[in-house]
Formats: sequence, C-alpha cells, structure tokens
Amino acid sequence: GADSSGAEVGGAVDGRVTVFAAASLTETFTRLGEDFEAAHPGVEVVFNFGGSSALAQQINQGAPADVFASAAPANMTQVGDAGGISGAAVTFARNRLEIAVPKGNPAGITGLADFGDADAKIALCAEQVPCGAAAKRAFEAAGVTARPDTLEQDVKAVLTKVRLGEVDAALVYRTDVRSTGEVEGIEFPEADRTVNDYPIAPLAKARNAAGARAFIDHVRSDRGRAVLAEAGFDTP
Amino acid sequence: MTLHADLRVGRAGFVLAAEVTVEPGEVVALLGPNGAGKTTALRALAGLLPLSGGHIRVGGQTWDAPPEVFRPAERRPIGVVFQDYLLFAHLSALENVAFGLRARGTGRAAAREEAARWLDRVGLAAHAKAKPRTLSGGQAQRVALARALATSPELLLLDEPLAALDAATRLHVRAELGHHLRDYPGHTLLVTHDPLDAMVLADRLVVLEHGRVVQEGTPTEVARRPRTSYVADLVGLNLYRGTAHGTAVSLDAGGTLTIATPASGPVHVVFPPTAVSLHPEHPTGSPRNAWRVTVAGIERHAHTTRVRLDGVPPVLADITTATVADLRLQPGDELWAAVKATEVHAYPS
Amino acid sequence: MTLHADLRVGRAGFVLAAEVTVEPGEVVALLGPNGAGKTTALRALAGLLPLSGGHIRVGGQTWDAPPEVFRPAERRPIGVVFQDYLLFAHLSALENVAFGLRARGTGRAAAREEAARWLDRVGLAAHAKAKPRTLSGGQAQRVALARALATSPELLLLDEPLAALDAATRLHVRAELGHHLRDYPGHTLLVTHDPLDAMVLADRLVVLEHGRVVQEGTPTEVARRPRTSYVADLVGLNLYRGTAHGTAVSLDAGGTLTIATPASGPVHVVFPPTAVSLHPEHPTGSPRNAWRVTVAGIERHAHTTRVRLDGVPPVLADITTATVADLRLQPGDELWAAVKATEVHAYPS
Amino acid sequence: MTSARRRTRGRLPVVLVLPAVVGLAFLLVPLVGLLVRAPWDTLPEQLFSSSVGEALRLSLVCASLATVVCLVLGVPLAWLLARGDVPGRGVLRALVTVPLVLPPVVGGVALLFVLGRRGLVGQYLDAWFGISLPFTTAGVVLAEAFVAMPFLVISVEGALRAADPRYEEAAATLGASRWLAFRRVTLPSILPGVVAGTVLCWARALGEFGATITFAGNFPGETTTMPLAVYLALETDPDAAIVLSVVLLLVSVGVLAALRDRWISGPS
Amino acid sequence: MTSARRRTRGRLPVVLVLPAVVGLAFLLVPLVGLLVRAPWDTLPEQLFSSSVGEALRLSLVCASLATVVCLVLGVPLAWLLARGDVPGRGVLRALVTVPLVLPPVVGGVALLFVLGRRGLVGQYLDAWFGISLPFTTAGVVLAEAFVAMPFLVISVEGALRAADPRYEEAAATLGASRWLAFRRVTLPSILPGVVAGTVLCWARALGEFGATITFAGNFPGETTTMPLAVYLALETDPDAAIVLSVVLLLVSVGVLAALRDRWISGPS
Ligand SMILES: Nc1ncnc2c1ncn2[C@@H]1O[C@H](COP(=O)(O)OP(=O)(O)OP(=O)(O)O)[C@@H](O)[C@H]1O
Ligand SMILES: Nc1ncnc2c1ncn2[C@@H]1O[C@H](COP(=O)(O)OP(=O)(O)OP(=O)(O)O)[C@@H](O)[C@H]1O
Ligand SMILES: [Mg+2]
Ligand SMILES: [Mg+2]
Repeated sequence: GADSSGAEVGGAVDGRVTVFAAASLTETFTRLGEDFEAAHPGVEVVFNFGGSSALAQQINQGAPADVFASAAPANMTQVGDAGGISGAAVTFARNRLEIAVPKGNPAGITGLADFGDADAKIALCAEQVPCGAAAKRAFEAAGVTARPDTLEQDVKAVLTKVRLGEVDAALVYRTDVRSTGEVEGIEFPEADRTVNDYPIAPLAKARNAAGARAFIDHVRSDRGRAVLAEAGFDTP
Repeated sequence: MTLHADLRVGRAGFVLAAEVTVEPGEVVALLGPNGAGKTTALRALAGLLPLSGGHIRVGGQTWDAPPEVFRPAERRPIGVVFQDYLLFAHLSALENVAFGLRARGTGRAAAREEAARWLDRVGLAAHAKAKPRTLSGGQAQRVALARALATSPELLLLDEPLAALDAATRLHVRAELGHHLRDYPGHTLLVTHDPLDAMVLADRLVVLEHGRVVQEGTPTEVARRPRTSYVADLVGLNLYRGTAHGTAVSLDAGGTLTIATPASGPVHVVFPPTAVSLHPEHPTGSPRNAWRVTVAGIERHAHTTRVRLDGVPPVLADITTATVADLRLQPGDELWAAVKATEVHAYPS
Repeated sequence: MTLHADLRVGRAGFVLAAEVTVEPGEVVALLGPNGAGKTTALRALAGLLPLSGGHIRVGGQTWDAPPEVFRPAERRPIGVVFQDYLLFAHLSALENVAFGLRARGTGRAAAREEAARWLDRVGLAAHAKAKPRTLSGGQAQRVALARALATSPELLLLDEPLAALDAATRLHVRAELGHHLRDYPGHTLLVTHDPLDAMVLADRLVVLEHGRVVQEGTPTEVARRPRTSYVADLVGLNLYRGTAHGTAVSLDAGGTLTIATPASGPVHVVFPPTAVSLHPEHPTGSPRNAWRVTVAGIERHAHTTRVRLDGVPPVLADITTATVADLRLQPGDELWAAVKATEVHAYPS
Repeated sequence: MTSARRRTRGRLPVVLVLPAVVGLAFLLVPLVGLLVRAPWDTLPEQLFSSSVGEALRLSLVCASLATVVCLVLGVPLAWLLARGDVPGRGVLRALVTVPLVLPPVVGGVALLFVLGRRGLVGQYLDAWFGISLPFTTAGVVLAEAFVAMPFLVISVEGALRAADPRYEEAAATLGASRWLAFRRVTLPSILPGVVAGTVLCWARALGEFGATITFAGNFPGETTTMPLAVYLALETDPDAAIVLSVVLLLVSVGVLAALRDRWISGPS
Repeated sequence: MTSARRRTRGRLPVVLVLPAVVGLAFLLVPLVGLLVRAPWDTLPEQLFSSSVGEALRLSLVCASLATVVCLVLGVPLAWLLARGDVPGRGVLRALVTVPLVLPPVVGGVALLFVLGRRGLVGQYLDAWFGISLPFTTAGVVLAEAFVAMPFLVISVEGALRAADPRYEEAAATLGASRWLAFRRVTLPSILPGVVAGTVLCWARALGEFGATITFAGNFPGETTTMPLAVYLALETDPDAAIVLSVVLLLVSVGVLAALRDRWISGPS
C-alpha cells in the first residue's frame, strides 16, 4: 500500500537493493537509503546516481537494477517502452523552477521579464533536458522571449554559473537553490507551469523485487516525503 | 660441409653478384673498396637480407634459394661480429655472451658457466660484470667475438672487426683474433679494408669491386700477381711468419730478419715492397737486412715496377721504372735486397 | 689582433690548463693523443663551453674571463668545422653556406649570391642544390668549410676536418684546405691526430698531453727536437716544400728529390725517418735519392735512434742502435743519406 | 611474388601477435558496435540538418584554432622544459600533465575561477577591456586548448630530447641566436614529432566536452561543438547521438589517416 | 656562483620564453585558481572521510590495473604497428587514436553495445560463462583502459620507431626468435619511452569519467572513482568537489613528478 511504512514489511526484505536514481536525488536518496537500512537490518541499499538518460540507457542494456527513480517521465518511458518496468511508474516528487541569482542579486533581477534583457547574462537548460523544457513552458506562459547566453546540459551546470557569478540570472529547480547557500532564489508566478514529475518504478529484471517494492514504499512514506520536502520537493 | 654461396642481390643502383666458397676451418677475407658490397654479402650470408637470386648452401642444407627457400637468421648456425659490435647495452659482458646460448636453449646456469669460460678465454674474466659502455674498444671487440663464438656456429662472419680500434689496441686484438680463428673449426668470412688484417688472418682472399669478385687466392698468390692496381696497392706487403729472439727473427720459411723493436716468440713480420732497395753488390751502411736474391719476375704498374725476387726469404720490391732501367733488371739477375730494420714491423701472432 | 687564450676547464677526472696564442693569418695545429683535451679546448674557444678559469682575448676584446665576462658562441666572430660536419640535413648545400650570412644579418638574395660564390670557390657550384645526405664525405667537408669561411670569421676552428675521409679523398681535400688556409687572413686552430695534416697545414704546432701543453713550435723545430717520445713518434716526418717536374722535385730549401709517381707544380714531399738509410759511401743500387750529409745530432728513443743530419736538404733518419754502433756515428761525421723514390710521397700543396 | 614478400625475419611471434590483435580488437570492436547499432537510415537527414553541419563546422574550426594556440604556446613550453636551464624542471613537467588528470568539468570550473567574469584575471579583462570569454567561441577554443595542450607539450618535449643538440651549437657558431637556431635548425629537424603531437592535440580538442560546456557553455552556432551536440542528443534521442558520434569519428579518422600516413610513416 | 651559472648559450630568446611562460601560466593559473578557491578548512575532513578514501583507493587501483591491461595489450600492438609487416598500417594507426576523439560517454555506450549484457559479445559472456562486466570494478578497469590505451600505443610506437633495429638483427644472428629479441633486447632499450607512455596512460585513466560512469555506473566502493565522486559532489556540494579534485591532482602530481624525474629526465 502507498501508505505503508518501511517498518511494517521489514521482515520480508533482505539482501541488496540496487537503486538507479537521478543525480539530483543524490542527497535525499542517500539519506533515505540510510534510514531504510536502519529500518531493515541486513538490507543493503546500493545507489547508482547519474543522468536520468544515461541510467535509462544502462537499464536498457541490462544493468542489474531493482529500482529506477528518474528526474523526468520521458526517461522512465524509455525504459517502459523497452519492457523494463514491472507494473506502473508512480510520481513520488515534484520539482518546480525558481529564478536563481548570485548573492546580492547584482543585476537586480525581479522576474521572468528580465530574461529578455539583452544586457543580462542568462543561463538556461537546453530544451532537450527537462529543466529546459519546463523553462520554455514558463516563458511561453509569461510571454517573454528569453535571450539566454548558454543552454546548459544539466541544471547543475547552470547552478555552477550562477554560483560563480558568470551569469546574472538563471532558471533552476527549487531544490537546487536550496542545496547551496551561495545563490538566492526568486519565485515567480508562472512556476506552476514548470512542475516536473519524478517517477519511480520497480524494474522487470529486478533481482530483489521485494526489496524494490519496500524501498519505493519507503520513499513514499511520511518519513520519505519529509526528507524530500526538506530538500525543496513537492510531494504528491 | 663446404659453404657454397652464389650471392645475387639487387639494390637501387647497385648489384651484388659474387660467388664465395669457404671450406670448413678456412678463413676467407673479403676485401674491397668502399661500397663494393662487402657488408651486403655478409648480411645475405647471415640471413639479414634475402637473396634476389643465386643460393647459399652449407653441406647438404640450403639456407637461401629464391624464390622457395629462406631460412631466417635465427635458424642459421652463425655467429656475427658487427663492425660496431652491437653489444646489448643493458646486459653485462657475461650476459651478452650468454645471450646466444640462452636463445638456443641452454639452461640459465649452464649458459652462464659456458659464457664465463669464453670470457676467460678472451682474457676478460675480470670484466664479466661490466656493462658494455664501460669497456674499452678492444675489450668490447673481444666480448663481441666471445658472444659470436660461444654458440659454436658453423659460419663465423666478421665485419671489419678491427676498424674501430686505435693503432695500439689493434695490434693486440689482431693477434688474439688470429689465435681464435686458428683454433676454430667452422667457416670464417672476414670483411676488412686493411690488407694487413687480411693477410695475417686469412687463408684465402676474395677481392670485390663493384659487387663482383675481381680476384681470389691465397694472400701470397694475390700479393704476387695482383690483377688490378687496386689489388696491387692493397695487398703489396711482404709478410712472413717467424720466431723473434730480441731483434732477430728467424723466419719459418728460412732466412733471418733484423727488427728495430725487440720482441720474442712467434711473430708476423711485415714490410712494404717500397721499403726494399736493390743493390748490385752487398750494400754498406745502415740497412741491417741484406740478402742475395734472384729476379723472378717484373710487373709494371702505374708508376712503379713490382719485382718478384726469389731468395731466403723471397721478397717483393717496388722500385721506380728509372731504377729498372738503371740496373738493367732482367729475370734471372742476381742482386742484393736490403731493408732497414726500422722499416720491418713485427706483430705477435 | 693576436688571440691569447689561457684555457682552464675542469671536468670529471680531467683538467685542461693550456695557453695558446695565435697570430692573425697563422695556422696553429693542436695535436695530442685521445682524450688530451683538444676538443675541449676548441669548444672553449668557440664559446660552447665556458672556461672555469683563465681567459680568452682577441685583440682588445675579451671573449671569456670568468667569472665576469662570457660572450656566447653566436656573438663571437668564429667559424667552426666540426669533425662530423653537422651540416643541416633539411637545407641544401647552398642554404647551409648561406645560413651564417643570414644569421649575421645579410639579406636573403645577397646571402645566396655570396654562398654560391663560396661553393664555387670550393668547387661545388654544381652541387648547390644537393641535400647533405647525397654528398660524399669529401664534398660534405668542403661545404662545411665553405659554411665556416663564408662569414669571414676572425677565428677559424677545425676539429679533425679530414678524419672522416678515406685515403684517396683525403689527399685532395688536404691540398684544397691548404690553399684556403693560406689565403685566409684570420686566426686558425686546427685539431688533428694526423701528423701529416699538421705539418702540411700548420705554421706552428701545439702538442697537448693530459690537458697540458707539452711542446710547441714550428713543425720543423718540433720534429727535430721532440720533447717526449709521443711527439717523436707523432711528428717524425721529413717534410719539404718544392716544385715537381715529373719525377723530380726541386726543394724550396735547396736540393732535389726523385719521386716515383710523377707530379707537377708546387708539392709537399714527405718521407718517414725510417725510410732514410745511411751509408759511409755513395750507395749503389735502387735508391734514387742519395746525398751527402753531416751528422748534426743523435737522440736515442726507446728502440731506435734519431739522427739529425745537415745537408741539402737536411734530413732526419731513424736507425737501429746497432747501426749507430756499427757506423760509429759521431756528430760531425760525413755520410751519404739514401731514400728510395718509392718511399717519397708528394702531395699537391 | 613469393620472393618479393619473403620475410627477412621468421614468423611473427604468437606471443606478441595475440595480445596485439586482442588489443586492436578491444579498441576497434566497440567502434564496430557503434557502427552496427547506428540507425543508418537517419544518417543523411542528420548529416544535412543545419544544426549538425554547424556543430561539425564549429568543432573543426575550434579544434584547429585550439591546436594553433597549443602550437604557439606549447612548442616554446616544450622547448623550455627540454632545453631551458630552468630550476625544478621535473615538477614543472609533472604539473604540465595535470590537465590530463583533472576531470574536465573541474578543469572548466578552474578556468572560470581564473577567466570568468569574477575570476582572478577575468574580472580585470572585463572591467578594463570589456572582454568576456565564457559563452563565446573564443572560450571554446581556450577550454579545448587547456585540455589538449599537455599532449602537444609532452610529445614535442620528447622529440626535442631526442634531437641532437650539436646542430644548435653549430648554428650558434654561425652567429645564430637561440631563436633563429630553434626556428631554422631545431624545428625542421623535429617536425615529425611536432606533427605527431599536433595530431594528438587536435584529436583531443575535437573530442573535448566537459571543460568546454563548463567554461564556454552551450549555445548553438557559437559554442555548441559536436561532442556537446552528442551529449544533448543522448538526452532525447540516443540513436541520433550515435550517428553524430560516428560522423565525428569518421571525419577525424579521415583527417588522422591522411596526416599520419603522410608525416609519420615516412621514415620507417 | 656567477661562474657556475654562466650560460653557455646567450640569453634565452624572448620570442620563445614569452609564449612558453604564457603557456605555462595558461596551464598552471587555473590550478592556482582551484587551489585558491578550494575550501581548505574542509580538506582534512574530506580527506579522512571513508567514502573519499575509498574512491581514492579505487581510483588508484583501477587506473593502475587499466594501465597494466594497456601495457599487456598496447605494447604488442605498438610493436605490430611499428615493426610488423601488416598491410594498411596507416589506417590502423589512425583507428587506434579514435578513442581519443570519441566523446567518452559515447565510448561508454559503445562498450555497453559490445560488452553489455545484451551486447554483441557480452550476451555470450553472460550466457556461457555468467560473466557480466558492466557495473563492476572490472568494468571500470575496462572503460579506463579503452580510453587510455591510445596514449600508450602511440608513445611506445614512437619509441620503437626510434630504436635501432640492428640490435634486433644482432639478437637474431645469435638465434633469438623475434619474441625473445623483443623481450630481452628491444623492450629494455625502449624502457624510457614505455615508461613515458605508461605515465600518460595512467594519468588519463586516473582522470577518466564519462566512459566509466556510462559503462560501469556509479556504485560507491565498487565503481565510484574519484572523478565520479567529484561529479556527485558537484551535485551536492560544489566546494567539496573542488577539494576532491585537488586531492586527486596532488596525488597524481606526486606520482608523476617522482616517476618522470626518475625515468625521463635521466638522459638529458
Ligand atoms: N639499405 C640500402 N639500401 C640501398 N642501397 C644500399 C643499402 N645499403 C647499402 N647500399 C648500397 O649498396 C652498395 C654496397 O654497400 P655495402 O654496404 O655492401 O658496401 P661495403 O663494401 O660494405 O662498403 P664499406 O667498405 O663502405 O662498408 C653501396 O653502393 C650502397 O650505397
Ligand atoms: N661532456 C663531457 N663531460 C665530462 N667529461 C668529458 C666530456 N667530454 C669529454 N670529457 C673528458 O675530457 C677529456 C678530454 O676530452 P676531449 O674530447 O677534449 O679529448 P680530445 O683530445 O678531443 O680527444 P679525441 O682525440 O679522442 O677527440 C677526456 O678525458 C674526456 O673523457
Ligand atoms: Mg661495409
Ligand atoms: Mg676530440
């Protein structure tokens, strides 16, 4: 059941649970894994953090994974299309964009409209990656033509450029703003259009199907939601 | 087990076409000017250069006969002393000598033991552990020789083995090499520029010019009847073996010569035909060596005349054409030959 | 504009401490055994090796005087012919010769023109476009010489310029080098092993042993009064300049010698003291050259005795000690010196 | 035929040929894998799409410019390490190889620290000259040069060590300054080594990804080189990514085979 | 002092020293930038954290094993390219350099295509022997070897071309097969070149990221090498990432300086 806590099924789970998770989940999942191991003595959770698309590729090439937590539904679909998941994927977290500016907001950015300013240095994600697609939706909703200077391949690269003051503003996930004290976040009204779902699913070739299910339950438990929320995720 | 080789190799602008035969135990010297094809011939015999025609046969075995047969170097029972020795720099003298034995399957301990014996034989027991870099030219040459001989090859090939040595070491090393070659039962081919090396060390000379054999025979034959003036210049030496007692050398072939620098034991004595003066009567004065000779033959070369003289010992003299006229030399004439002791050089043999 | 050098260089296990003076237009030969420090001295003069003591001064200028002054090679007006020439492989003969001119600021066209003139002067106009690889040893040597001379250096340094040549080419190249050096107004230092090169080419000899000057003087002085037996062996040559007409050479210093190989024009004639025989009376027989001499001095060396003889020409003779006793030689004695024409070599000069 | 092909030396030894063939297979089979799995039908479409053409052109231009930068700075640096009488050469040489070990992304971050808008040097470039390198094609060239230069330096230094310094001495006695001697004597004689280093350098620059995207960002037509295009394609369309890689690969093999054959197999 | 340091050759030419110094600065200033910005106070904590220690150990072990693989396969391959009388050497040599150009991530994908559980070769490995290489430490070694081998091959091939083949001939006349001659004569004589290639290879393997994470994944203690740890740290704590890079860098400079000094600056 979706609401069952990890402790209830503790007796049924043992061995090693291998979780392939998006790199943006590194911090939260590491903590959840520790909790899970504490709750299930004898269980070892092994993580493989990486880009969601690389993980999907690995799973499709037969990687020994039990759980796949993707940062984008598209990558989950890639695995699903190849018959890689058992049952259906569920969304366990949502993330939304925020404007990130260097400390002190030197360029005085206030909202999405400033992204059309030719003088401001702007970084966005490339449209091929989820945060880029989300940003595109936001700008459409706001009626702003963004004039980015760079289209980064992932959100962390965008964040790095804000941290170092290379750009005046960028759109990143709220969780990313939270993860570092070196940038300031500015919320904007169109953020509702930028929500990105994080799906999770047990895998068809899982060697530890019981463990996989238990771990997913743990993620979706109250404790799991609390950890995710603390990192800045919305939890459904 | 005679070595028969008909060596045909074509290179850009150069063709080697030479027949060479070497009997077991025989030392053949291959002489010739720069670029005559001596090294090419030696490399073909060693299997480092395939023939383009002809053949190499040793006893019943064919080593090379294009286009079918080619036996690579490592499967020919040969030993090669290269002009610059090519000692392996990272191996000690002992390991260099042991290399061929190891390569041919001898066990480690046995190979080292045998190598040590060879080093001892060439007088380098004390340098067994030395790296080639720290050996003098003469020592390096002896290690190379020991390395080539250690595997008891059927064919020993030496490419100007003395060329890199300075005059003093050369003397010693030549004598030592002579010792080894005399005891060695296989076939030996010695490439050299130096007529003295050839005449002291070889039983037979083969003279190459432009890739072709222009003359061959024993050193005495070739010296006495040179076919080209290159050969005449090259091998025009009076060479005898004898035993020295102080400044007197009794020659094996009869006669006695006086030398300036005392020596003792078996020696080669040598002087050029130009050092021989001819006198109608017994000469007075400084020449220590004077003996009666009879004119056996007269050959004119470019500007000098070579006179073959019978006597004890027989001798060659190069004199000017004017002198021939002056003395009215004719075969059968009786004369005195004189050579200064300071012109006669004796080498330990 | 005299070159004064007090060369002090310390190396692992070797110390050079030699004073050398060269006058403008003078050719000084630096002779000595292997490892005597000849190349070291030459490199110090060229600025390729800094002195550790002493000085190098040319006219009023100091080139090296540790610890203050050091003028690097490229700012010394020198020309160096290295033993192995070091021609630039990727440049043609012409470009090699033009290199120094270009480096010293001559324009491209002018440098090529001047280089072509130099190549012509050394007889290589036809090989201007040839790459060094395709030149014979003798040709390469001449290109190297032209390259060194083209910049009109004040000091010309030659390190065994003839050592790499075979006997035949050597003869020619030596004569040519002699021509150039005679016309060259700068200072020349010639390093060589070969006494003949030294005596033919140099005005003065400096003999190094173990990094020290053991003797210096004109070739005749050094040959006549050798201070060590190394020097005696080295420079013991009878050498004269003269003019050849066929087989007769009239010597500049008086007297006539007969040679075997006809020549014409100015020549050097040379024969070793061992080729000279001494007779109490006029010798009969083959020696073409016989003349009256007076014993001027007698010096004993290891196994031979060198006799200085006055006459026309004066001459050195090496004879055995036994002969000295036999002839009861004393200074002042009158004798006949005889040399076979076939022993006398004439070189174009 | 037989006679022309007769081998001077015996059979090739199995103990060497076997691992050599395994090694070759190890390097080549993955490429075969790529070629087999590549969706060839989309190749023409990809190849003639303007964005791919642009990325390919930008890659070739930037890699070549980076190589020029490496040559201009790296050859003198190699010379300094090989010939210059500088103290602490061993450590310097080891430091020069550092960009090899540094994860390229970190290399990009390091470049930002120095040349970025707030970087050690970059802040002055920006304030005084209004020059900003990140997010420009020049930035791509710099990032590629940073990563590729060690290859050039190490190759050329090796060639310089092997060159006979006596030719430089000969040039000096002819009045040539060290620069002239280097330019006219040393450099021509080590040309094959320089070319080999240049090839390695160019290939590395062509494949460079991490430092480029970190320092120069990714903007089509300006900083999007082929490896960046490949990476982004991997996110959405892995097949297209493979086709792009194969294109990059074929172009580079073509260039390398032509160059190396011409320059390097010459002497052997 | 003055006398001991007097230069044989004139002043170092500005025209060479200037670009050399610029080049050196270009390579080193970013490192200085890293060192300056690194949060040194967290260094000890990072350094002694078990996960960093583990990653460092894994990196060193895997890079060293990969280097061994490269030596075993790459030296014979270099020999085949330099000495073997194989047709199409020029193209083979160009193909060997391909892993240089391939974006490492694509290299990893290519390896998955071939050695993955569903790969061309991997499916049989899995079905017949139950061997699965991806996502294991062995996979890390393979991915690093794939990327680093070209450096070794090209360096060793260069050294082989420079070696005097007459020593091999001399060995042949002593009865040595080609293998024996290679092992006992050629290899010892090209040792410095092999060591240089090994150093480049090791450094490249140590810094390898893209192919590793793609082919071997990112499992702490099993496949998480330092560059992967750096990548993960970049996700969570960018400062830590820099510290980790600096650690990696110092370790490698230490190893390289020791090695290169010992082996390479010897002859000069
Ligand atoms: N590798 C080669 N390729 C083409 N031609 C060669 C090669 N080696 C030698 N030659 C040519 O073959 C001819 C004979 O050379 P070889 O080395 O046999 O002469 P040599 O008699 O040994 O001379 P030297 O006394 O100088 O050693 C020469 O004209 C030389 O130019
Ligand atoms: N680079 C060097 N480092 C240390 N010692 C050297 C060096 N070069 C030469 N020597 C030593 O200096 C001494 C003199 O050498 P040099 O080359 O000047 O002799 P040389 O008279 O030219 O001899 P050769 O006639 O053999 O050319 C020798 O003992 C030699 O070993
Ligand atoms: Mg030869
Ligand atoms: Mg010398």
